[in-house]
Amino acid sequence: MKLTDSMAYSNPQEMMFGFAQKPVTTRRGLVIGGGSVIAEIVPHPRPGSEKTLHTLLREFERANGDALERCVDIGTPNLVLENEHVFQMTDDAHWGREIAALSIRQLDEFAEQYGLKAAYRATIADLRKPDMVNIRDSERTSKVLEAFDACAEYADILSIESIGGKEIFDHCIIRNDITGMLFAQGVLGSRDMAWLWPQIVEIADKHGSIAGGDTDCSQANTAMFMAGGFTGKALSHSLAALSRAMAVGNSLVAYECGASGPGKDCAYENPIIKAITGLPMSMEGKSCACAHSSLCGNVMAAVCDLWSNEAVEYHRMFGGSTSAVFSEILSYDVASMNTAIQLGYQREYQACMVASDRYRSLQGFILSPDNAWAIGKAVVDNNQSYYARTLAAALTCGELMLADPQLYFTSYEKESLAGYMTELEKLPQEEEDFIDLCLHKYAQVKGFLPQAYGL
Amino acid sequence: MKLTDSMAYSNPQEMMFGFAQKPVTTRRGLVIGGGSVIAEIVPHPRPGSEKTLHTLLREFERANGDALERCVDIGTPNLVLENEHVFQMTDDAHWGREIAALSIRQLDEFAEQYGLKAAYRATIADLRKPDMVNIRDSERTSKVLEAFDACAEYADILSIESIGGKEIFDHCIIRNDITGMLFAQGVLGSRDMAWLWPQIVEIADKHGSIAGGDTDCSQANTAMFMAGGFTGKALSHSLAALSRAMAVGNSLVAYECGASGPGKDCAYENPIIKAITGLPMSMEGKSCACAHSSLCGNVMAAVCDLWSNEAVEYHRMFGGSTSAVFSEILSYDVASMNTAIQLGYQREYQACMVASDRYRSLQGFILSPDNAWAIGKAVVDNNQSYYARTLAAALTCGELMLADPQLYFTSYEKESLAGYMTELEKLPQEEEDFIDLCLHKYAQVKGFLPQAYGL
Amino acid sequence: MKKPPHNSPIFTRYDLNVEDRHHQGARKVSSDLLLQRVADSLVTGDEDETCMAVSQALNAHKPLEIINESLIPGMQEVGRLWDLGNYFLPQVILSSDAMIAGITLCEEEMGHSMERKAKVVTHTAEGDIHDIGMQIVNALLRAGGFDVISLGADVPIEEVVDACRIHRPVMLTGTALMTTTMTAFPRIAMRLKESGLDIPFVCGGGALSEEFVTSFELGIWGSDAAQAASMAEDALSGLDWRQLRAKWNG
Amino acid sequence: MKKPPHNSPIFTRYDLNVEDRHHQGARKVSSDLLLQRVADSLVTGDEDETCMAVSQALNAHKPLEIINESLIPGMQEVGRLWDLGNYFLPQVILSSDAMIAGITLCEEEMGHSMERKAKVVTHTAEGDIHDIGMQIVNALLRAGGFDVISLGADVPIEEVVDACRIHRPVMLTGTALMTTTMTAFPRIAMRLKESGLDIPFVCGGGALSEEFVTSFELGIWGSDAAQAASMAEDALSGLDWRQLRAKWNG
Ligand code: B12
Ligand code: B12
Repeated sequence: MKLTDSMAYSNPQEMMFGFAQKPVTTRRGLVIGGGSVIAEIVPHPRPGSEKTLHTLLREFERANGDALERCVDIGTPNLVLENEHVFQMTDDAHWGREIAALSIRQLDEFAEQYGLKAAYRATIADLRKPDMVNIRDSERTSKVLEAFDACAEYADILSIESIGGKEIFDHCIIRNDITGMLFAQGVLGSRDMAWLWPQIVEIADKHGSIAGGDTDCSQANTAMFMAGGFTGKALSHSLAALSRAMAVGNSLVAYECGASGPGKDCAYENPIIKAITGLPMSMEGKSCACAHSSLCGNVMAAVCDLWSNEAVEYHRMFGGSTSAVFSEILSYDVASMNTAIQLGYQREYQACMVASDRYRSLQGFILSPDNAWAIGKAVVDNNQSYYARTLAAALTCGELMLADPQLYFTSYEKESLAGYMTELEKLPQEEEDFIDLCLHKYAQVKGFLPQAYGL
Repeated sequence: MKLTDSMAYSNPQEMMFGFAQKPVTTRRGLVIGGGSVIAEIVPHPRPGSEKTLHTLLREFERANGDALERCVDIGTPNLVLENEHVFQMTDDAHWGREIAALSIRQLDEFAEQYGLKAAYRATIADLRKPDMVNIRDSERTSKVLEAFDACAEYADILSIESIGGKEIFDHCIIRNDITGMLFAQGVLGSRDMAWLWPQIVEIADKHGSIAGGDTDCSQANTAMFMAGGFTGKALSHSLAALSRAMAVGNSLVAYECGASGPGKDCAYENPIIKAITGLPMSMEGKSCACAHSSLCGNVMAAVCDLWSNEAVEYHRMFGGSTSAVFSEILSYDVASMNTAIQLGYQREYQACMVASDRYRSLQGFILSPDNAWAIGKAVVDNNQSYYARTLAAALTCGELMLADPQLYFTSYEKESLAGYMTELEKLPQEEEDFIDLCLHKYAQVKGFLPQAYGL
Repeated sequence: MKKPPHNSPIFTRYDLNVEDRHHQGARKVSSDLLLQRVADSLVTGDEDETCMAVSQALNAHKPLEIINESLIPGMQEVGRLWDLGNYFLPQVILSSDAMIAGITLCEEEMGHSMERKAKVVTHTAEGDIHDIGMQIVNALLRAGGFDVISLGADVPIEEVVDACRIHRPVMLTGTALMTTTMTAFPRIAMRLKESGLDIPFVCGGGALSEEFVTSFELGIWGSDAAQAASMAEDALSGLDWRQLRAKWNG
Repeated sequence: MKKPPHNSPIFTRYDLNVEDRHHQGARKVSSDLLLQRVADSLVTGDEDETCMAVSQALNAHKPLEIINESLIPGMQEVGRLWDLGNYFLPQVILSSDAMIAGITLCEEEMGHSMERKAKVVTHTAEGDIHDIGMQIVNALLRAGGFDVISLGADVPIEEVVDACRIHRPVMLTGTALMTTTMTAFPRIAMRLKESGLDIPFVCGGGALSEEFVTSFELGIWGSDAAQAASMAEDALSGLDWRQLRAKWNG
């Protein structure tokens, strides 16, 4: 398959929240990326509720209902409701289907009764843990695909957080081994998506559902999460930033296989993906603090089309259930963005979001639209191979960080980054050579099965 | 005492978030209203933690610590930490003191270790429920004052949500009786504050603490809360809006008695108070959805100096404790506002906040800076008496709502508002006459004690 | 300051969308003009007018007739409009005030107070002064013809239990808006069980959740004050707490 | 796009504020050059260099000497720098990899494997594939000289209990990052009690709270993988789960 060789946007200034070059319309007529930002609420079931299908249905009925009700109560025009599968919903496709059917019924009731326009995204759980099963050929693999088929009947949008390369990544991330991370994200992850996504797209098309997109959550977010905040000592922030850039080589594959967006919220690489593809993207930032902390809470809104909370466990708060509370917070977040668009102040508003975080952290810096675009450009200019474009993304990311005098580093970060860059620069030209090098270097890693990636 | 007769701001365009005409500096050197917005986080203890002082101390130690840690982790420069007293902390001043002392120790540790600048606000619980005790002369009254004295030793800022007039208000709100609400908020509430606040200010001065301010939460927020959202059937939104306007006559008294701000977060009348006094105000909107829903989540930020979550019960979320999570959400909210100021885009940013809610609801409409200012003007232009200015606030509020063609009403709201207006217009000129009328009309209300208001 | 164009995708006024979806007036309750006038006054919630109408009607009708053929059916109309969503809370409260005033007049005429359906004890939790919810419950229960013994706000557990021992109500209600005060309810329920008082204990208030209330015996969760009267009717008709819970919760 | 002026009150880079607060290098562990070189290679976490240094040292020193006088003290230095906050996690993992490689060489020389301190069983909860936390714990325990039996991710309850029955570890650890999987831990604890295995069960992972873990017998909450080795030391020194909980929790 030919890899993407051009940018959808000829320059970063063209990118704006609420606007995608190729908007997507769901079967319920909700337009995403067509000129306004829409909230994406993600409730998560309470422990224990997964015991039986009955209790889990009841849990989602409550959580979904609270979100929809709150939207009506405060006047939110549109909503995307995402259910991230818990193990049981994918493990038994029947569960996934029943919950998707229920959610759709609820959406339609509210549309009918109030005129609320909404869509439902089903995110299947990727149970194929590489060090436990052959990700291309195992019972879990077929279960994942069955779950897609079951949910596609009802869901407006389909997604997954695929985990190809994870076994190598986990081994390397805690060893500061960027070569291995590049192999995991750029080569293994990409090859897995190239195998998985055509099947998802086919299922989606068959049922008239939308193949949304994927994320490198399993790798880049692990890095971001472990790097943590300013007191974190688990990982260098520069490694997390480079891992983010490398995530593009990976997530981009889903769209090259026919995914049409909206991309998955937790893919912090989405500003880069949007710059390349022009497809609508879901993003998350400050209002997903309920799910995890980040150093880029505002800048992530700069070019988003959907604005999400990632995940919040269903619980009571003084102001209602968490599902209602976060629907309200997201609703007002997007209301101010949409107002900016309506008033013609979107540039100024975007500038505030970006400048809030641009120099707060490395992650925020490289995800600022201009830098995101530049990394994307490096990706499409180096489309000889998955490896080549991922390496280019990492190198460009590093160069951008080193080039801006307003971006400060602790001495540890400075050393680390220098180290990663020299290591990357020493890597072979050709993908085959790199693969040989890695197959040898990581042969001993527990559970690594080259055949599972067609190697 | 002479009532305020002039506006601090000569026009609404001068009002901006982060800027107060009379900034306040805490004993720890935190400047409020001096050119940047600061987050105010309010954690609430879990049920059961109030059983012993030891467990409650532990609870606040965790909640406060999580907030401060998260601020350091994401780079929040400043913070105001508020503890709203639960019954026990005011009932036994020793508890209030110990918790204030603990909080201050935590603040100082973080200032020392990281350079985080923060302040601590102690909000004493007003236990003087008018229909249960003589609010001027009861054991509970002295306990409230003792609690102030105990906390003033340590707290940077003191506040209370006083409840004078509440017995009449509660009786009238559920009977659609605006005359009684005017009596409760404008006359009784004001007279109670005029009695209570000089004592609070004296205590604050004695200890070098700041007498922050009060709120008409007990009345206007009850109305707002009961009116609810677009599906609410408990109360008309126009009555809630008028009650908000009438809250000014009440809350303003605290500042006339020497309170210097920052005002209390839950006082949605604060935009009006700020227009009149020029003092820094704490406000809350979308990010206090954890405490209650509202139809003015964005507009409340338009002229705020502190930005609060009102209250969130301490619990774990995936992203950390609620205290950490909401500190992060508030931090990014204020970061974008402060960025707007730095970029010179604060007008555009403010316009987005206002236009998001201006026509969403009546509450949002009258709290938009221009309308807030106009209501304030009516208040100062009618300073003959508490009654006169409160009536003027209500009438002006009603006229403003009726005058704007872009503000739509359901037929029920239209009728209701018309009804309230005619009722208000029929009221007597003079305060004495109004008081006589009400003393007679509400003589039978359970627990109403005119002497408790010096009547 | 700039304003967004009309009908921009910033918010949707759903209240306007659903407006007069179900518009309906009150139905006629009596062919007798005097009795209908009483009913009308109730529907408009005009207490003074009700008193006048009732005194007039008393010239032509027996007090009990007025109660049964105009006051009660009139109030039922109000309840119906409220259930339909046409009436807002204050309208119901005012009507119930008016009805009670009217009934008082009739009772004076009869020389004895009319038979109430049954006793219900209401209270707000110890340490909690959030009692508006309870006040609404009181009004709606009275409107429903129940004899309401309200213990008020911040009521000690013992006082609640004693009141139940003395009055033997068909139902007990509790309101709590604070998670720190709601803990009184399971303790009350336990004490009632100990005293052999199996009284359905309907608990409501912002702090409560169905999970919490159904986690202790006797407890039934009330999400809306409007349910109180119907729940009391059920209790009166003999449903025990388990049956009430099965019907109203879950 | 506009940029804010430098040092504007938008954010504070606390990481720069506290930088090189406590800057310290590794301390010398041996006066013997060969042994010190081994230690240095550990401190830099260079596995190949460690192997070379060890093979060299083996010409002049007994394997056990090398282990006790350079590998272990060298690793202790690494631990100290990590505790000080000078070292980041990967540096510790790499050093521990290096140490294990070095020890393996010595063991080959000795012809038998060296005495480990004690056995520790680790696992990630049933249904949960979030095992990085566990992997970190494994590395740090090995670095601490413990014999780690890791059952991996998504481990059925029975398997955990059996492993404890067979290996009789001084400590069991569990990692769970999902609130839906952490529920396995109390059940494991119960089954251990039933089998009379009073093994301290240290539970960690993003989903867990101190409240939850200390709500069941045997449970001790671990907030940071770095605690695992010291906790195992305590268990080894004879502290039971109650004493461990008292020391590390609350
Ligand atoms: C108004 C109000 C007050 C007023 C109360 C006036 C009064 N007489 O009630 C005043 C100002 C006095 C007040 C004081 C305080 N308050 Co207050 N208050 C509120 C507020 C804003 C609205 C509550 C209200 O009136 N709701 C409207 C009524 C009608 O709702 P409701 O009672 O729930 O009833 C509805 C249903 O629940 C149901 N229902 C209720 N009871 C029953 C019973 C039956 C049988 C049935 C079927 C149904 C039913 O029917 C009603 C609808 O039809 C809430 C905000 C919130 N999020 O709840 C905070 C809130 C309840 N208060 C709070 C706090 C902390 C306080 C103070 C401690 C603050 C302080 N530091 O001073 C003090 C409390 C002192 C004390 N010991 O009680 C917190 C409680 C936190 C917690 N622990 O849970 C809240 C949640 C605010 C917050 N987000 O922090 N408060
Ligand atoms: C990386 C990640 C993944 C990776 C995991 C890769 C791996 N091998 O671990 C992948 C992509 C596979 C993944 C998958 C899923 N994930 Co995930 N994931 C995360 C993420 C972003 C980071 C977790 C992480 O690696 N943390 C870093 C490690 C080092 O932290 P840690 O394990 O807690 O360990 C630290 C301490 O806890 C302690 N510790 C841990 N164990 C022990 C033991 C002892 C003895 C001691 C002393 C200390 C200790 O030491 C460490 C620090 O030193 C979290 C986000 C979050 N907020 O946690 C979500 C998260 C955990 N995932 C979540 C979900 C829902 C999923 C999926 C279901 C998503 C889906 N629909 O596909 C699937 C799960 C499938 C399954 N059955 O497990 C949710 C869990 C929600 C819940 N129910 O609680 C989270 C919280 C994200 C969210 N906010 O929704 N995920």
